[in-house]
Amino acid sequence: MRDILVVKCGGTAAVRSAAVCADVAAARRDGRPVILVHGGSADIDRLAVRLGVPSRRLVSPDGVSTRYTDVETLEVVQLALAGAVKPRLLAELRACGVKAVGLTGLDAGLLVATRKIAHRALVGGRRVVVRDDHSGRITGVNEELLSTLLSAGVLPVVSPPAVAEDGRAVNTDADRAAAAIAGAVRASTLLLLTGANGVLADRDDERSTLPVCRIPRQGPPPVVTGGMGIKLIAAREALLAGTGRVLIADGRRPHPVRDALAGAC
Amino acid sequence: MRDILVVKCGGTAAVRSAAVCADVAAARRDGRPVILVHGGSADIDRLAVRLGVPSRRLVSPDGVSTRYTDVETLEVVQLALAGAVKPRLLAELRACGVKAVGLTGLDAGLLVATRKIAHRALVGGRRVVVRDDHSGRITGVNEELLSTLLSAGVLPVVSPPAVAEDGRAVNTDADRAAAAIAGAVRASTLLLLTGANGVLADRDDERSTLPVCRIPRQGPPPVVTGGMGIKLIAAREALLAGTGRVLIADGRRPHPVRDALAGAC
Amino acid sequence: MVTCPECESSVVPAGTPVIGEIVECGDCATELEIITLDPIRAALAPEIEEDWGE
Amino acid sequence: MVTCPECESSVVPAGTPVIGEIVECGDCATELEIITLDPIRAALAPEIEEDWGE
Ligand SMILES: [Zn+2]
Ligand SMILES: [Zn+2]
Repeated sequence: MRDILVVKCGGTAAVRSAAVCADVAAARRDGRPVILVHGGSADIDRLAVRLGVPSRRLVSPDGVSTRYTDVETLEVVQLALAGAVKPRLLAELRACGVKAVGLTGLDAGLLVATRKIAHRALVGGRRVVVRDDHSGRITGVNEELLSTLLSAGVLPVVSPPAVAEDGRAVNTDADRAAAAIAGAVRASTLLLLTGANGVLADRDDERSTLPVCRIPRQGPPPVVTGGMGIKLIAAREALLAGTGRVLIADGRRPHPVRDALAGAC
Repeated sequence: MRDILVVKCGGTAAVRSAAVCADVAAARRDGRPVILVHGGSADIDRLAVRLGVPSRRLVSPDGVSTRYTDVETLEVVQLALAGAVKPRLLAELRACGVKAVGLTGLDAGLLVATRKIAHRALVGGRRVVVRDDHSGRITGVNEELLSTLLSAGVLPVVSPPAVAEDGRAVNTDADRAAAAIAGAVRASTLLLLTGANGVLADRDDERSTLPVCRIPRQGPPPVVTGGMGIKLIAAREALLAGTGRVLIADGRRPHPVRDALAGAC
Repeated sequence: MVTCPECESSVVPAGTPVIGEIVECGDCATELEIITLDPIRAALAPEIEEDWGE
Repeated sequence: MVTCPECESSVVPAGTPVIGEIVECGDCATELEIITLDPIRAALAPEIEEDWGE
């Protein structure tokens, strides 16, 4: 399988998912194998409100904020991603004439993760040990399933959760899931779409886009503001795993994928 | 692909889904290609209550009761089936060592349906024309997707909704979805598991199980009580489409699939 | 009270009609569907292929 | 007030402690995790591999 493109489409309202689907479908129709990875924070938050489940954040000692995924939140994550976001993307891709199949990490062990049993985090300004969080780090990808589908001309649409060795669902960051997938299938390009103008040198200046962002092999990435830290970590993981290149680009444009592949960002 | 088994597992609490998964996994491990089809009425009803969406029934002039699927209910159906029931089945199958992939009719056009624009129904004792119901009849199955997965050793786990020609989701009866699938893949056996002791001659006598139930090619089936009418319609559709045989058996037993295949019911 | 589009008889629904309700013309037995309530109007009820168990 | 399992000093959490809270022993700088509140007890806080951005 040659020249695989992995596109990660953010879950915020700013990223135009219909435009992403249209571009992805065009690439697919040109014969390029494509995998679409998605999150869905806006849908998760909305459903959590409707179900009366509080949305909480964990702030790690290094300042990164992630979703506090207790058992009830994990249920909401699964409902929203598999039951709301994914059907919408499948319908949009179908309208563009593309055969797409929705998957989470639970499908045939697509994304295997190790749950992190304990986190250190800041909760309400206090340093605490959190033990009821169901999130973790991806340790394996069922590359065979993806290859089978790509060979059959099907476009996989993938999201968290992943599955732990004990068979339970584990939430995981969708950018890093996309990175693990890109590495596993040896993608030529991983495109991370975001609600910003790419990686900014100055977060308050939309025109300060970095044409190239170098990331050290270890330690904190050079830019950490506005959720960009995790994207750069994901980019590093993808590159170290053998992905050809990683693009971080604006998902708010009318042609987010086409423009990013053409060099705009 | 030889000797395909399609098992439909009901969505009520009475049917033991863990036992079904264990039996299905055993058949799979013996090398038999299996497709599992599921509904999820208990989960749909529970989620509808949590979301404050009223569960209503449509009673057709011939007395058959089905879910009144307005737009809000359709959303609940999708959330519950794809986001709650299916992950649970996938986890149970994984625990039995089987690679299973969850699908709805929206995946690569797996189940294409024609939405019935208008129904005649009894609502609150009155005869009315219902136009906001999103349900319909299956007109096509993407048999190729199922074959691709079965050939790769994957067990497809399928549920409604289906997709209409306009790309929107359409609710559909899970028994009839199983029948359409069994016909499309030329299954040797379609097994419909139920919360009763098979097809009963007398609904009040659990021992009145019919060893064989003959169904006329057209018109009402011989038994219509307790939801059995739709199962027999589904059985007829499966047989007319080329399924080898249809078994309707008790899903409450400790080994529902194994026992049914061995002739118990 | 609605007027039957077939025979122009007056048809009086029993009780308070609801949107979508099917009423039958007493004169020509045509089935009418209540389309609006205020003012109350009716049209021919659609012929629907009866699909046993759909 | 809890007793440090390392040096047996008394450690007084600031304000009302919560389950899971990490407090540091003033004498030996060991990190303790509040395990129960009534009675208040603490154990060594787990060493956790810090994974940037996990
Ligand atoms: Zn008339
Ligand atoms: Zn001490």
